[in-house]
Amino acid sequence: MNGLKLNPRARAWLGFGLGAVVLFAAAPALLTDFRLSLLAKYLCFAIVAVGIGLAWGRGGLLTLGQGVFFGLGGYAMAMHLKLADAGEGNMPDFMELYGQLDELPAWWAPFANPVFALAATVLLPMLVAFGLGSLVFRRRVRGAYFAILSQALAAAMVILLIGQQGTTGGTNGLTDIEGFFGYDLDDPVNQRMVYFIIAGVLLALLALTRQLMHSRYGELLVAVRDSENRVRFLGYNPANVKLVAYVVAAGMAGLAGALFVPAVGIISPALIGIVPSIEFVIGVAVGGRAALLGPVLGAVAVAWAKTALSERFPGTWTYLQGAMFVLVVAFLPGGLASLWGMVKRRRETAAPLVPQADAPVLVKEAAA
Amino acid sequence: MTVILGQLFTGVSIGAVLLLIALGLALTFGQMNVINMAHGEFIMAGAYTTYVLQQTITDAGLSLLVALPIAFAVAGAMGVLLEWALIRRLYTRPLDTLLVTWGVSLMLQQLARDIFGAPNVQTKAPDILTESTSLGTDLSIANSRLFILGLVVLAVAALTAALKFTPLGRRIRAVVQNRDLAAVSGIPTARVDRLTFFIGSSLAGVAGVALTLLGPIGPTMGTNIIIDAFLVVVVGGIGQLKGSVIVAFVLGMLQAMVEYLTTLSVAKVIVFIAIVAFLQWRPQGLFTLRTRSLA
Amino acid sequence: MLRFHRRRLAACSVALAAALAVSACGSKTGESDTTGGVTADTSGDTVKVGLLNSLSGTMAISEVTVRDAIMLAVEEINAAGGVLGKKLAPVGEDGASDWPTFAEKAEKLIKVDRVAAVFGCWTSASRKAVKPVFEENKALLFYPVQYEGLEQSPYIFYTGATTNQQIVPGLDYLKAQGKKSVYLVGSDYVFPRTANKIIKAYAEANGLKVLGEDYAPLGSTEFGTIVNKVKASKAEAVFNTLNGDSNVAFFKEYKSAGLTAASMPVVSVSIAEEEVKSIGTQYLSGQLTAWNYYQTTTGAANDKFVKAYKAKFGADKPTSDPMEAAYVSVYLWKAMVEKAGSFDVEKVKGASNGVTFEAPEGLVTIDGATQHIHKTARIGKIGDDGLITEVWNSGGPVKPDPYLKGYPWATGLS
Amino acid sequence: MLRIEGVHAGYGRSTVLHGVDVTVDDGKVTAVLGHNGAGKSTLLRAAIGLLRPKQGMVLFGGEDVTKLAPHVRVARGMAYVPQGQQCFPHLTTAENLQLVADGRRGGRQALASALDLFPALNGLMRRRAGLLSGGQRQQLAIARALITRPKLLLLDEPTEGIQPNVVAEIEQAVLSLAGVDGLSVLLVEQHLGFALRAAHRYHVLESGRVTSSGAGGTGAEPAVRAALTV
Amino acid sequence: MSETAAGLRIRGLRVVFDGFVAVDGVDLDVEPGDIRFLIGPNGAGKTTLVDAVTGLVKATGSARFGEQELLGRDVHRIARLGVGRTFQTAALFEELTVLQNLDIAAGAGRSPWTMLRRRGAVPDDVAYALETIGLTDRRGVLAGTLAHGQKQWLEIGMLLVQNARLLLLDEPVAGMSHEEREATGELLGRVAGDRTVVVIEHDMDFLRRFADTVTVLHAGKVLSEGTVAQVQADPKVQEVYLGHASTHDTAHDEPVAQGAEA
Repeated sequence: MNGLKLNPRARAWLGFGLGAVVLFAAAPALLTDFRLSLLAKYLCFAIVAVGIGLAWGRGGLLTLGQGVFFGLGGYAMAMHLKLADAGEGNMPDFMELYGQLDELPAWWAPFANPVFALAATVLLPMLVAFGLGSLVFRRRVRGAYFAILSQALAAAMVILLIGQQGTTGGTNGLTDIEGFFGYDLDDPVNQRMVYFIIAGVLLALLALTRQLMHSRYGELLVAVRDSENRVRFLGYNPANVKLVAYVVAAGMAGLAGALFVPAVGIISPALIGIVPSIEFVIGVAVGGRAALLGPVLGAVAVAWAKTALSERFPGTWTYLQGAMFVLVVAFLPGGLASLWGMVKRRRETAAPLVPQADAPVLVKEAAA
Repeated sequence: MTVILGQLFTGVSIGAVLLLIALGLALTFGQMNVINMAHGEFIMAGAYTTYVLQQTITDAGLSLLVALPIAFAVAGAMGVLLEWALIRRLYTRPLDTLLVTWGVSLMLQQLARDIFGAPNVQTKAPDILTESTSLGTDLSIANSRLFILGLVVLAVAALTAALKFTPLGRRIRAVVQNRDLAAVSGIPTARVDRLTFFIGSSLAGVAGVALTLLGPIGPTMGTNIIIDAFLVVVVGGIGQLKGSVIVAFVLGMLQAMVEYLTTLSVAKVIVFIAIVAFLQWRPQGLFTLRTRSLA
Repeated sequence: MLRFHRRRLAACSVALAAALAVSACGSKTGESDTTGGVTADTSGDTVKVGLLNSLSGTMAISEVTVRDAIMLAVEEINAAGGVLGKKLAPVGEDGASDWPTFAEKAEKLIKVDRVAAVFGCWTSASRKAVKPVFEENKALLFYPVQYEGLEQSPYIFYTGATTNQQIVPGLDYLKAQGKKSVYLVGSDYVFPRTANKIIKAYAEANGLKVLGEDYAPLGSTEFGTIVNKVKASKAEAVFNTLNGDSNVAFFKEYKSAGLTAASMPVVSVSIAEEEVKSIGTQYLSGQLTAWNYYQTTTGAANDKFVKAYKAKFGADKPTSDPMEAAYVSVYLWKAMVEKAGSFDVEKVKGASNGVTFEAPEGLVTIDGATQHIHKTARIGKIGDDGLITEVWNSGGPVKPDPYLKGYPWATGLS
Repeated sequence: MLRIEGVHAGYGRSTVLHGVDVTVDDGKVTAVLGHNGAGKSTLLRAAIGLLRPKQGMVLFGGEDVTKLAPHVRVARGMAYVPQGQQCFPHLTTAENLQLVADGRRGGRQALASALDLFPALNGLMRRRAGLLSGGQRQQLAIARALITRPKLLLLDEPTEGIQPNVVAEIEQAVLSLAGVDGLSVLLVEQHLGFALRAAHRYHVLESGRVTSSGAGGTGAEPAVRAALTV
Repeated sequence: MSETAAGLRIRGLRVVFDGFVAVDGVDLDVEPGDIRFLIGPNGAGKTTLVDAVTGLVKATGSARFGEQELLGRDVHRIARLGVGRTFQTAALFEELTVLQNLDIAAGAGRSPWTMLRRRGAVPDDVAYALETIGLTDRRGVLAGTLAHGQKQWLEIGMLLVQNARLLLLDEPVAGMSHEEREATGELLGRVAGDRTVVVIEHDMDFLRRFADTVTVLHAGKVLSEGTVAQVQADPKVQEVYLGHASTHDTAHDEPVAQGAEA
């Protein structure tokens, strides 16, 4: 590896090129349609993970409510697709069945417009994140408080969705989605197309996130994570800095949710609640929260492991899953990505990599 | 009128249950800053302890009374094991405790499923606790709820007294206030941490015994209520019990009243909104320990 | 720091490629890519059948016993020589109480394992999630739980009760008992909400007053307020569509509030022997249930079923309606396959109408048009011994009517 | 009694002490002098075990205690009064003291004799320690340390930041303690007069290194002053 | 770099923690160009005073910088008014490089668009600051790996690029070697210019060499104020601070105001 001394920019291009080859050529060639559709699902989780990596790994915001934004994006997309499936002027099947509504609820109507729906998949989660974030960060609610609040948000959102069965599908969620902007999702060719879209979006978001991480804003975000007060004394409002990361992460989760719908054909409260929200974060922790690719790999690895383990050990896989979370988070806080860093550092002593959002105060002297 | 009184009592009893669960968290989260997601599984352990005891002690009343101390010990022992194996390595990373203990809670649920079977199990409550005490014409109060209320009052009193008047309580408070100074005063801080965690976890075991009177006993029984309990501690404020006590009852009341007027789903959502609004006003919770060193 | 990330970018890409390669290697064998339906693999000595239930998560409480009952049927059939001379090889998957996981696992059973049929699912949500998967791949699902009706998929056989085989008889029974008013309590999901709509329509047509309607989120264990409302309503009976854990908390609260089976009976449609066991008879004694089967149901077929079940899983394990329906579903599939003389899905479907089986609940017959089965409705009373004894039955199998087309009061419902 | 040998210590990546040797003889007072930031407090933190040396050894009564936890060192007979009049602010004065006496053989007696040294504390027993004045808190801190009946007392700037009338009392107490029952003292001080009067030996610490040492006593003051104002 | 010179004017500043009066009615005036040293024993309220002025702790009274009242504003708003501070223990972004630290300090007023792009060339003010604090050739290393003295200089550099007009330095030379102290003192001299500088310091040598004026705080109140010589000559100061050891035998007749005194 040492012989391979490329400049950073070339490395980045090489990395993206390699990623593109893997996602666009290798995976479709090697995997069956079923496995490819699973990969599409994992990549959706990976998109969520990229956002969490930014907000948590770089910004120190442990957001345990990404399911909410994933769900908002997913529902926005699914609402449009259900309306499109039903055809102009008709109501989605479940609504007639369970809602017994005479006409489409007013808040559904705009989603018939594809442009509105597509915009909503990203903007709606961002708007909610903006609202909650500006309330919460401004009042300096952080750390564990923020984590628990965001978790409670996920719980509240699930209850709200389930309670409005007639218009949201309740626990069932929105299922049986047949078409995707005119393409029949039953057709494996179209499923493949959805996969390619997801892979492309993932790569694009990685590029965007990389730019964000390496921008001045990215440096500032790390500064806020490590010493919020110091940043404040430099004249910045850390609340705004965090807000940007939180809102961007929410937008990514929303987009992921929107793409998940054509890939899997369902969006339901089961993807929004506390458990899926924690699983998103666990994937990031396993992969490596502060790295760019760590979250992606972690999310894919955790989702893949869940599938593989539960297929092979249907009765006992939860032990293995739990043990994996425990071991990696407790003993390898930098995630799998840090293994690489460790190997490197053993070779050439360099700076430590894994930052701690809650670094202990080392010197505790009395105040003067 | 009777309905309102009935709802008031319902609110109090919801608060009592919340508090019973939050009390342990007030120690482990509030004092030690550990976000223990496996707390719910310690509750489960307490409930299963009651179940196991009833296999040998068939008298419902006696087994319940015996279960209280044994569940205390069982859950406490699990807590100590968890602290020793994992948490002590994570004191500088409070957020990571959340993820690690969540993995632990997954494993404990599966363990319960493998030991006791996936279906819920039942325990027999003493007859008196399945009945109600009548107050006036229409108003009656469930004895099980009264029992839990009594248990909570007892637990809060005992915990407060223990923190205030016992050597261990002094040590726990000392370690929270100034860990280094405690260490150089000859206090084995690591052992105090473990004991604090023991007590916090033990209280979950006691809560588990009490919950057998109200709800199901199964592998996932702990997961439903745990977030609510964390919110109680968050809103109550770190480091002090009285905040959790007040907030538990206020939230219980709020939920009971809103639920009566609307539905349980709406009540839960409104409670959440109320919490966010409250934290706007007091971001550190109802009560905070302010010291100069925090400034 | 920056340099680090760039280097890792390349490294991680390699790792990603490796991960993909591994997952590819691990799964490629035996998978086929056919468009529009996957034919089951029946080439060998055995034929695979899929078992899709939640073994983890909140629904495991209920679904594990269903898995047990399916396994019992499969073993019995294998012991008796299998189906069309082929032994059944069960492939189990864990739906993990998560609807998208159900869909994923269903697809895996169909496409990777190429099973001849899948038995399982419990919640309506999981069924709704897998329905498109089965329809798209033209594969068979046998769904063993009573449900809200209003559905008819060409690739699903419904072996539990639809509404006119459980809810409507339950209401008929209340009416016959002279009850004039009822309070509705249910979990917040599809089945209770739909059931309650049907109940309200029925009530309006039959002079029954609905005094209130309350829903608790799934898994909710806080029933103080709901029971207060029920008590204050002074209804003559309660119709209970709560699911799972919530029943435990509800009945404990109910008893504590001083309400009894004598003063205000509760008719439940989701409490079977298994649930009785986990709630405790001290809270349930005398309450009513509406089902098609009880462990106490008389008949040689049931004696044999109960005996076999207890021998395999333990003398203290009760049998219940969903378990029986799941057990029956395997036998019905066997009968259909044998009638068709083929495992081919379309042929099996074609052979379904009129297939009968001497089930523990009595004779059941498949209605080919709706793919539901004719079942006898039974109202039972919970006894102190934890068993449910029949107090009323419909006299014979009731024809399934998932859309309630035969009930004039139900015209507005579907 | 105490031998600190070649200790390198610091926080995180920065090193504050660069190989310090300091010895405290039985029943004697040794003073460590130096500017703020020279590493005096760090030295004491390493001695009591709040900071693990990156290199070097701490020997107490001939035993290598370098790897022992602070509370074990206290059990061995070391006591430490940190800088800045630290106390447990939300505990009462009585609790601050009782805490240390708890479970200790002769703790009650030790508490009483510690209070004898600072009778002013008797009237403040029910007050929260956080509300005491600096001088009172320092008296409390020293009393607390004495309850463990130490053989060695590590004192970090006991008179800094304290109102003058209390300073005299504290100085008096420290002087009266030294040598009584064989108590040894390692005293960190900025104020030379007091330190040298009390000390048997002194070390001057600068930028993490011992730059000069000598016998104590007021006579040493000019030499030390010279050493400190280079 | 020159704006209207502004001075710091504090009136009746009072900070109370849970009943403990940390700063008890302090009046303080510092003129532009002045290097004011703030001294006093531990617990005298020096750092708390700086905390109050920079918005970190709540205080009553008044603290004006130029025309602007500082009390009651958010920390970052106070900072934007040109108030900068350093901390006892260097508070840098240790995971970022020297250059990145300075760049962030320089950037509070940047547009969102600039923020979202990478830093191209080193901005002039940052380059100037690097030169001033002598870290130009170390700009690429992580701040966490700097030597102690360099960290303090970087902090001062950050104040420079932040374009702070009022500098509040909390023990800038603590733990420094003799040479580093000298260098820091000279740096202060260069930096001061028309800025207003307040330095909390214990080191008397350093004070004598670099202070213009001195304020002595004791128990939350101003005990004495004036030139170095004036303060040194003040017997009250002698007693509480500069060497009670050598004046040990003088009578303790000083009335000490202690709210919590029994």
